[in-house]
Amino acid sequence: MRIGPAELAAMLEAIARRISAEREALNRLDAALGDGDHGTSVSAAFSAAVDDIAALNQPSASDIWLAAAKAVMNRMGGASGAIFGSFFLKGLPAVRGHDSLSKSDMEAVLKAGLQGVKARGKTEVGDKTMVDALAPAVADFAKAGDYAEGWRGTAAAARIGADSTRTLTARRGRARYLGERAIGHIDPGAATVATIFEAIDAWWEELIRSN
Amino acid sequence: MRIGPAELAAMLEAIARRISAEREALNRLDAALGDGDHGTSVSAAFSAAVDDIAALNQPSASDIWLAAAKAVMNRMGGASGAIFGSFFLKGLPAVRGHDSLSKSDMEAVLKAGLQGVKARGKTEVGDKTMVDALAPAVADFAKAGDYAEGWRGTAAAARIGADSTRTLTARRGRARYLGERAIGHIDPGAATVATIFEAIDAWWEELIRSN
Amino acid sequence: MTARFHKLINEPDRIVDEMLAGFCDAYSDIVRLAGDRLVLRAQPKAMGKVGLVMAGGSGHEPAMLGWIGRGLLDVNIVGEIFTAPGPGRIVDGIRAADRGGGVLLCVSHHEGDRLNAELALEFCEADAIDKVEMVILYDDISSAPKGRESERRGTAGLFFVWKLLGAYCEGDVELEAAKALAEKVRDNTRSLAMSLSSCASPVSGEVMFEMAPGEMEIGMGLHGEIGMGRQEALSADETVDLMLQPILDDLPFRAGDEALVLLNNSGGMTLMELFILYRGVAVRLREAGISIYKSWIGPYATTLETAGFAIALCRVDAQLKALWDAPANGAYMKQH
Amino acid sequence: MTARFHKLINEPDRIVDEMLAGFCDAYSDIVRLAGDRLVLRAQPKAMGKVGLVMAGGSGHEPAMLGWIGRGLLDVNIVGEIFTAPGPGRIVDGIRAADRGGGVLLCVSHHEGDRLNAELALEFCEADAIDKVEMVILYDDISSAPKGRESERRGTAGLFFVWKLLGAYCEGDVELEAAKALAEKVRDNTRSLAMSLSSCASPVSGEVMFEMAPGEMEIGMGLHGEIGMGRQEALSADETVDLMLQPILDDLPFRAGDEALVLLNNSGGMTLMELFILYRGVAVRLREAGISIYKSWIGPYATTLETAGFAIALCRVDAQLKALWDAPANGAYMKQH
Ligand SMILES: Nc1ncnc2c1ncn2[C@@H]1O[C@H](COP(=O)(O)OP(=O)(O)O)[C@@H](O)[C@H]1O
Ligand SMILES: Nc1ncnc2c1ncn2[C@@H]1O[C@H](COP(=O)(O)OP(=O)(O)O)[C@@H](O)[C@H]1O
Ligand SMILES: [Mg+2]
Ligand SMILES: [Mg+2]
Ligand SMILES: [Mg+2]
Ligand SMILES: [Mg+2]
Repeated sequence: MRIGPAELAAMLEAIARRISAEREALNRLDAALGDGDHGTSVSAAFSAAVDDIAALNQPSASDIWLAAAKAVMNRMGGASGAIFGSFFLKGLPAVRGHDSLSKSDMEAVLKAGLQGVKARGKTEVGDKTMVDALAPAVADFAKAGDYAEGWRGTAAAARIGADSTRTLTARRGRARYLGERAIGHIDPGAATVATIFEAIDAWWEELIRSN
Repeated sequence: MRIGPAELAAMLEAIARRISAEREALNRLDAALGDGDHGTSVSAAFSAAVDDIAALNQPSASDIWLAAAKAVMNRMGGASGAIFGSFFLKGLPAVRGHDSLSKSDMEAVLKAGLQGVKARGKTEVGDKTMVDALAPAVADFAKAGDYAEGWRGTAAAARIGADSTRTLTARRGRARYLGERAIGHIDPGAATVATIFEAIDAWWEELIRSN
Repeated sequence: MTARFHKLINEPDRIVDEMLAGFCDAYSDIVRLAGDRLVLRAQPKAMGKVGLVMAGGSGHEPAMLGWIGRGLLDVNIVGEIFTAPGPGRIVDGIRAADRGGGVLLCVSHHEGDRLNAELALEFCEADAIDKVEMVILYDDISSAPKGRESERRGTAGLFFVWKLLGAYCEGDVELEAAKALAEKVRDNTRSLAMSLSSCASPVSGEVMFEMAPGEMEIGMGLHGEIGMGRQEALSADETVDLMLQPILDDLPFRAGDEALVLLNNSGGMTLMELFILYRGVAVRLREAGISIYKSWIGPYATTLETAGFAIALCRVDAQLKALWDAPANGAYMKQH
Repeated sequence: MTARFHKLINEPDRIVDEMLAGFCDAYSDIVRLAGDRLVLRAQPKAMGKVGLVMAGGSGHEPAMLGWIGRGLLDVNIVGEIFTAPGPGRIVDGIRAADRGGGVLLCVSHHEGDRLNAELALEFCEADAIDKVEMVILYDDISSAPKGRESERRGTAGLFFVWKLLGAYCEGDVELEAAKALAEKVRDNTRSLAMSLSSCASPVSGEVMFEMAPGEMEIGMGLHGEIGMGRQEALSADETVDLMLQPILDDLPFRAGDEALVLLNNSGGMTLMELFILYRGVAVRLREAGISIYKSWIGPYATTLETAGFAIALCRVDAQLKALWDAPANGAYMKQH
C-alpha cells in the first residue's frame, strides 16, 4: 500500500484529533518542566494544518506536506514549533516528486525529518527532548517490512522513548534550568511524538480494516 | 472622689490596654461596614496618647487632656480620628482650670465632648455611628449620683447603644454607601465607645477596691 | 479567590515609613521626603503659584506618591493604610505647599478625609494662614444616585482632576480659578469600579472581606468597601456592557461628546485583561457617538492587590484637552 | 495562594487579538497594528536608521508592547501566551522594521525564541534580505552558573537593553555597532527573580504550578518556570539579603561602580511592598560602595498575575548614563 494525498490529509487529521484530546495532559507535562503551553501550541498548530490543507485545491503530497510545515512552524510557535517545523521542512525534499509514498519513501521522509530536528535543536538521544521518542521510532520504522508493521513499531518505540525521559535531566529546552528537579517528569515534546505515532498507527489499522 | 492628673493618666492607660486587646475584633467590624482599619487606628492612637502623656513633666489635668486630643486627632486619622479628636478638643475648655475633676466637672466635659462630636460629624442618634453609643452613655452619666454609679451606667448604656446599631442603616461614614446591606452589623466606632466606657468602669472599680 | 497573606514587608508598623523611604530614594530627582510623612516636589514650583495639596491614606500606590511633580501636585500628606491623616499633619502639608499664591486642599470624598480637612482648615484660620481653599472631589456613580452627586465617593476617576488641575496650576492662575477648574473636571467625570477578589491587610494579614471564586461585585470603593452586591463573574464584554451604560447615562454623555478614558487596575488584574476590556469600552463609546481623546490603562489608584478595575470617563472641551497635553513628570505619571 | 481562576476575557482563542486591538487603539498616537500581530511605531523612525525588532510570547504585558516607540524599539512580533512566534512572522517583522540601515533582531534567550529566530534568519538569507543581525540576550543568574553566561535566560533585566539600545539606535549608528551596544548592556546586566504565588493560564484556566501559602521560590523564570527550590517566605529585608549578594558577586559589581536598578513586579505584588524592598536594596548597595544612577520600580515584564519580583542591576559608564537620560516615548516607558 502507498500513501497518496488523500491518505496524507486523513493521517494529519487523525493526528490533530488525537493531539487535541491530549491537549490538557500535554499542558500539564509542560507545566512541570516548562511553561505549561505545549498542549495548547501543538493542538492549535495541527488543527490549523488540517484547515489549511482542506483549503487546498487538488493538492499533491508535497503541497500537503508543505502546508503542514508552514502551519506547524508559524502556528505552533515556541521551541516545539521550530523543532516540529524543521521535521516537516527537512522531510519535504523527500516527499517532493512522489505522487504517493511507499513505505520506503516514507522511511526517507522520516529520516530526513529526524536529521532536521537534531540539527536544528543540536540535540541527541538522552537530552530529554522529543528526539528521545522520535529517534527510536524512526529506527523501528526502518527495520519494519511494511507500513502496518512500521507504524506499530513507531508507536511502541516512541512511547517507550517518551517514558524513558522520565529518569533524565534535560540538556535542551526550558527544562534544562531545572537540573535534578527535572527527574521524575516526562518530556512533553516526547509525549507528543508518541501521541502522534499512536494516532497514525490507529488510523492505519482503521484504514486497513475498512478497505 | 475626684479625678486628678494621676487618675486621668491611669484611666487613659486602662482605655489603651482594653482597646489594644480588642483591635482585631474592631477591625473585623469595620471590614463588614468600612475599610477594616478601625481597630488598628484607635489602638495606635490611644497607645500614642499614653506615650505622649508619659513624656509630660508634672502635667495638669488639662495638659493630659490636650495631649490626648492631639494624639487622637493626629495619630488615629480617618473619620474616627476627627470625631474622637473633636470629643477631646471640645471637652478641653471644661477640663481647663481644674486641678482635678469632680463627677459634675466630668459631666460637663462629657457633654461638651458629645456636642463637639455631633457638630463635627453632623450626626444624631440613629445614624449608626459612635454617637449611638456616646449619647446614651453621657445621658446616663448625668443621671448618676457619683462616679461609681456614673461609670457603671455609661458602660451599660454605651454597650446597649452600640448593639442597637446592628439593626440600622447608616447615614454617616463609609457604611452609608451600603444602604440595606449595613443591617446586621454593629458600627465599629460605637463598639469602640462601649469598649472605652467598659474599660473606665473596670478601672474605676479596681481603683476603689485598691483604696 | 483567597488573598495572598504573605506580604514582603518587615515590621507591620514600619510599612508606611519604609515605603516612603524607598519611594523617595528611588525617585529623588522628582520627590523628597520632609517632616512627618510629607512627600514634596524635589524642585518646588515658582513663587506666586497656587500650591496643590492632597492628603490620603496609603495602600493605593502609585497614588498619590506618583502624582507629585511638575505639571501635577505639590504635596502629598501620607496616612496609614486606608487612613486619612489627621489635621495637624494636613496643616503642615499646606504650609509646605504655600508659595504665596494660595493653597488648594484637594479632598477625595470620604468621611474621614473630609472631616480631617475641615478641622485642618479651622486650624489654618486660627493660625492666620490665609488663602487656603478646599475642594471636595467625587466621581463614583455607585455611591449615591444622580441628583445627590455631592454625596458620592472619590475614586480612580480623580485621575483626571490631578492631571488637569496640575497642569492648570503651573500657569499664573488665582486660587479661586484653580478651585473652579477642579470642580469643572469633577463635574465632567464619572467612574464605576468592579472587583473579582478581596485583598489582605499587610498590617493584620487578614483578608478585607470574603469573596468566592467566580463571583464579582460592581461598585467597589477604593478601600475595599463592598459595593452594590455580588453576582456571577461575567466575560469581559458582558462586564463592560453592565458598567459602561450607567456611566454614560449619569452625566449624561451624549453623541458628539469627546472624552478622556481611564481603565484603572485595582492591583491584581493583568494588563492583558485590561486591554481586552478597553477594546470593549472603545467599541461601545464609538457606537454611542462619543469620541475618545486619549486613554490610559494601568494601575493608577490601587486597592492593594485587589483584582478589579474601574472605568472612568471625563468629558473634555478645548481647555481640558490642552491641559491634558501639557507636560507632566511625576514618578508614575509622565506626559510629554 | 491559590490563583484567581476567573479572568475577564471573552473567547480564550481571541485573547491575543483582542488584547492587541485594545492596546493599539488606546495608544494610537504611539503604536499601530499591522499584518499578523505586528505592533509598529505609529511614526516610523527616519530612513537609514537601524531597526530594532523583538519577537516574543504574550503574558508579560506591558512588555514588549509598551516598549514600542520613539527612543525604544520599532517592531514587536506578538506570539500566543508564553509562546515565541514562528519564523514566518518574524521575517514579516524584520521587513516592517527595515529602514535601510539594517535590522537587529533581539532575542530574549529561551530555546523557542532562539530557534525561531535562527529559522527566520535562514529565511531572510534565502529571501536575500540582507543586513539582518541577531543578538541573544540573557540576564538571569539563576539559570546557569558563572562562566556559562550564554546559557542563561532572558528575563526582566533586559529592560536596560531595550531602553539603552533604543536610545542608541535613534542616532546614526551602524548595525554592527548596535549589536555591540546590545551585548555591552547585556554583559553588564544581572537579574534574579522570586515568587510568592503561581498564576493561572487565561486560556486553560489552570494554575501554572502549585505553590503553598507562606512559601517562596527564588529563581523563577518569566513564564512561571520553577526556580531553584521552595523555602519558607521571608521578610522583605531577608529576601533582599538572599537575592542581592549573588547578583553582586556574579558580575561582579565592585565598590565604586555605578548602576541602574530595576525592581520588576511580576504582576501581583503591591507597589507598597516593592518600595519597601527597594529601600533594602538601596541601603545594601550603598553599604557595598555601589552608587545608584537611576531606579525604576514597577510592572515592566510580568508573568500574568504572579506575585513576585526581580532585582536587576546594570553597571553603567558615561555612555550608558547618557543613553539612559535620552528621551523615550513608549506607551509604558516614558523618559524625558
Ligand atoms: N533543542 C531542542 N531540541 C529538540 N527538542 C526540543 C528542543 N528544545 C525544546 N524541545 C522540545 O520542545 C518541547 C517544548 O515545547 P513547547 O512547550 O511547545 O515550547 P516552549 O518551551 O517554547 O514553550 C520540549 O518538551 C522538547 O521536547
Ligand atoms: N460623621 C460621623 N459622625 C460620627 N461618627 C462617625 C462619622 N463618620 C464616621 N464615624 C465613625 O467612625 C467610625 C469609622 O472609623 P474608622 O474606621 O477609624 O475611619 P475610616 O472610616 O476613615 O476608616 C464609624 O464606625 C463611625 O462610628
Ligand atoms: Mg512550553
Ligand atoms: Mg475604617
Ligand atoms: Mg480608614
Ligand atoms: Mg512557550
